[in-house]
Amino acid sequence: MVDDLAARFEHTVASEARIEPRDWMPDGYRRTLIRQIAQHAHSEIIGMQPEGNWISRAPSLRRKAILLAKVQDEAGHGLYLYAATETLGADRGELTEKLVDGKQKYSSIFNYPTLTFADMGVIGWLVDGAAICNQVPLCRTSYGPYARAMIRICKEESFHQRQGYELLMTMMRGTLAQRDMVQDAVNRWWWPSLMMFGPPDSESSNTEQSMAWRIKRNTNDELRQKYVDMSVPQAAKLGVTFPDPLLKWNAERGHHDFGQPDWDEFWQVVGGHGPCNSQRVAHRRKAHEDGAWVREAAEAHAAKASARQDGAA
Amino acid sequence: MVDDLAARFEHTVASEARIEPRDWMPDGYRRTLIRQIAQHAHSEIIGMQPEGNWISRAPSLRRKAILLAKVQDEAGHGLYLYAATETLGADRGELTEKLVDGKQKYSSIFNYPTLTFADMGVIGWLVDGAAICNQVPLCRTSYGPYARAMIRICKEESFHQRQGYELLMTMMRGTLAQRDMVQDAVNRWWWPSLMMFGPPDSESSNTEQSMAWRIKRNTNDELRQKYVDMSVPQAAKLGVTFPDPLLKWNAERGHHDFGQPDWDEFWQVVGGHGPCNSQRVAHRRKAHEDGAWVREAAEAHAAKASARQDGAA
Amino acid sequence: PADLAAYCLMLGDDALVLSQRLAEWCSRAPELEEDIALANIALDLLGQARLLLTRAGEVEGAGRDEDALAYLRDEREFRNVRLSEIDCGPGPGGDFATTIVRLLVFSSWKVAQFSRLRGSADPVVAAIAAKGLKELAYHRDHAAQWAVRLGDGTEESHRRMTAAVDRVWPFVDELFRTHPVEARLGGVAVDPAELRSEVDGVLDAVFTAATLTRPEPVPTAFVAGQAGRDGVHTEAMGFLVAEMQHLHRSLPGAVW
Amino acid sequence: PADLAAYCLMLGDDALVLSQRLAEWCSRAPELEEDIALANIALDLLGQARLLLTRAGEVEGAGRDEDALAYLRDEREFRNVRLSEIDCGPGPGGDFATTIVRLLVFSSWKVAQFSRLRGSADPVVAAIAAKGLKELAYHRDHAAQWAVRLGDGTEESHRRMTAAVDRVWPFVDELFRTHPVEARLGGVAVDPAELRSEVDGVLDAVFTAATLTRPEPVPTAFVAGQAGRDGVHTEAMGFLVAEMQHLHRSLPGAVW
Repeated sequence: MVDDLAARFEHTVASEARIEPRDWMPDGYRRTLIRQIAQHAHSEIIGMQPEGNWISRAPSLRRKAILLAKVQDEAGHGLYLYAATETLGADRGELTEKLVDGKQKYSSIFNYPTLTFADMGVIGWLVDGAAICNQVPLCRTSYGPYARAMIRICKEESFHQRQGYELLMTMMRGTLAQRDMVQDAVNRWWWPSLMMFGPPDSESSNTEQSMAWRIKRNTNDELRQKYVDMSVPQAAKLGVTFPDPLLKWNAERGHHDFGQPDWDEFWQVVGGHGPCNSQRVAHRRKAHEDGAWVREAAEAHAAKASARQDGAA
Repeated sequence: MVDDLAARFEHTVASEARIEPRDWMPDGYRRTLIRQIAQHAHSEIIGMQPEGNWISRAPSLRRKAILLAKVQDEAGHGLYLYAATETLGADRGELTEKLVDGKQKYSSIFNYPTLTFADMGVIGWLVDGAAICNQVPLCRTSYGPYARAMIRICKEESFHQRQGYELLMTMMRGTLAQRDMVQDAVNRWWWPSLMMFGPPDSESSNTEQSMAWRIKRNTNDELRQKYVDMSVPQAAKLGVTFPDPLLKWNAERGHHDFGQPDWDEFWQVVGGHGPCNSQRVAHRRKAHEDGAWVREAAEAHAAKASARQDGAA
Repeated sequence: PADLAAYCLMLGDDALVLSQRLAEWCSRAPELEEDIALANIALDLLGQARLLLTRAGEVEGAGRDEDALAYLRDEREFRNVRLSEIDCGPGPGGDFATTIVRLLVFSSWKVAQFSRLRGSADPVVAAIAAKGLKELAYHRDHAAQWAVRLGDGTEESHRRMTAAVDRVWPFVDELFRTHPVEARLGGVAVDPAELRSEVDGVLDAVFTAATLTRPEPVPTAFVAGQAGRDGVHTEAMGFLVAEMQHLHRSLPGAVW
Repeated sequence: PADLAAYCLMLGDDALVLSQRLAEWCSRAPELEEDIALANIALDLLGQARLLLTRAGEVEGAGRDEDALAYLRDEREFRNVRLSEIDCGPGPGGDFATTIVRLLVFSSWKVAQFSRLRGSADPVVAAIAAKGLKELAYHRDHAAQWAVRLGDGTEESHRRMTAAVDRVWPFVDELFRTHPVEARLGGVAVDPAELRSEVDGVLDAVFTAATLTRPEPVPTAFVAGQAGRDGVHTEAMGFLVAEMQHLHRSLPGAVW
């Protein structure tokens, strides 16, 4: 019986069809998916902070509106993704507890500080760009609700990426100080954005099973190469350079050669000692704890209201 | 016996000599003094807030240093004055409780907001100026510790007043925007500073006994007139006007005629509904409550340390 | 036209400043759904502010656009009521209850104002009001739902709502004071004194459902007759303006 | 001279930014005596900052005075260590314990630095160091006394001190990292790496008396090798700078 189910599951996955919530699935698949989707959801939620940091100081009302709407979209992405984990039997409250207790991770990129408004553009262009590279393949991932969430998210992310790039274009047409600000932001975010694809394949674990299950579809290095190839012409068009002396076109490979990020810094940040790790988690924990009385009151009121309705009925 | 003591007290006061802490004094004298000095102490402490409001935003480092030192002096004045109440048997902790519970008052002027940096100058010139007018006579008040505290305080207040006036002079020599800022601040603070002398004598109570005890030495209207006469030439020198169409020199009286402040506004503010009353008291209460654990820890540590010393001895 | 420009600034600053305050909740709300809702409300108000400031600049005719008005005026030139600027949280200035009570009062008042402004003799103001009214009615309903949930929720939430009402109420009376500019703009502007009974009615209904007591407004003193509409604000306003404007002012001539 | 100017900015910004933070306590301290003491320390640091920024401007030779340097640089141009800028309270960013732990670490480090700088080849820096050293030693002793009182006070104060150490410690390692400017300025500057054992000794003694455990510094990551000394700050810094500079920037050409 289980063998039948397992065979059907394998077949569905191998034929690039979708697993749906009511279908049988192996426990490992379920657990891996919950962890992966939850981390993605957490990343959206924590990712609100570095950009939220500039809403109150946005330099024009139009940019303020764009930024606020973008951060709001991230909250929305978090919601879809938590909903996807719930189709797998996870509990959003528990996942949130794991986040605020530091027991589940989120994308390390959000442990870097946003220091100027140009960072808003560069996060759109480079960070959202890297996220899209990572996520586009997941639109064809084997788990239906996740794939559908990713389709919607990728669409919105592309929109954000264009907005970020447009901000940078505008700034590059502005004053010298603005152009310097853009280049400075690119210098600070380039390496962390390369780190978003994870460690080199040689040091990455767990990839094989995830590839087989079609919940990961490319290796870290493949995606990183694709991202670099995509970003170089965009940088040229913008008029900025990447802070990598080794970066150059390799006609033979048909790809760009490039240097390696500082993997020590990467592991330091992953290990909880990035520039903003404690701040990000403390911020989320505070919001969660400060809101506890509100959530309790809403529940208490709902219970009262339904008791009154029962009484009236 | 008590008659003897009372007679000696009356004689001391009438001869303009000083009553000292160990001398006999009537209960009413003690109570009135404690209340008056405490209110004065509270005013110094609450008065730190409207000026403290601009320390972080002071427009030059020199002005930042001057302002910080001034607010620090106000804390010092508060300390001397609380110490004077302690010579009368009052407890500083209890007086603080009365302040933060809204049971004792402080000078109503501090319930107005400071809206521009020119307010720092105008508070020095007009508000400290009015305070000095009120306080100079108290340097000869009958209670020794109070009189000595007032001498020291008046000296420092005069220094602050000169600094405030100097800031305004500098600003008046600056840009048009700065001159407008000074005039605007004068417009906002002139009437409240006239209110600092209290309601018109016709509506003021309790004055007679305090005059006899030499803890009040002039009527409200006398001091207000003196203040107006003093301030008019200073305003002319500065190049600003007071927002009072009735203000003009009366050669016959040898004094300036002037209009009346909006006494309804005055009573509204005294009654607790000024622009900043709740804010000021809440600010002080929060500082007091947030500091409770520190004061407790300091006591606990002192007790431990002295126990250790006793054990060692 | 000076009066009309001033009036548009009053309306625009009300929206701009409250939008700035609500956006402070971004990433700090009690739950994700509410983070989204508060951001939505802040966005609506920001949209209204942009239209109104743009209109103020057009009428003024001195070439100031929405950004010049938002970023290059000093605190004393902002014309919003003090209710929109006070710090109602997040942070030590308030909490979610205070934010809800302020939003409830503000949006109930604005609904009454904007529903009349749809008939303004200024066609642009009338159009902005017609569009904004739907948004504001949603804001009011959202705040009312929370007020009921929190007022009639737990003991703690009821206590917090009571404290929130105490915090907000001193700034309510100002909403209904007629400013000389409003008095002179009959047909274009709405006299806020006329809004009182409608707003009281709405608040009474919500407070009853929320098992809360609506206090009578005890007015907070003006300064020689001036308050928010004359640029005489609370001390919180200067910090809000400093944070909002610093970057814009730091890069004169920049293009965004 | 570019290096010397940069070095004076580093030292000056350390003092300026911590002074700004400490002045936030004004009217908010746990008792009046401490309000006065913290204001005093803030004033001392402000005085040091003014001398050092003035020296930086002289050496640079581009006509910038202390105010041009304090008010017209952007966040990315400030050279202070991150320890001086983090929010240690009052307010939700910290509490009195956090303020004391930061002050203890900062002033112990500065005492070690300034005592060596008295022998700097730059006579102005040497003179500023000689004058500042006495002040800093007082700050350190004041912080140490509080650290002992609070560490060895009540259960709550001990708990708060432990949390304060956790909050502050990630920013300690940066204090001892040699910056290229410092490396190039032998004889003029002090190599901060040399200060570590002296500072550790002071902190060990205080922590022991305070019944606290001194953690090993776990460095907070730099950004591609850069941190406070290169203008790569924490996110708190931008808000501090905005508040500090807004008025000055709002009135170009004004005289104060």
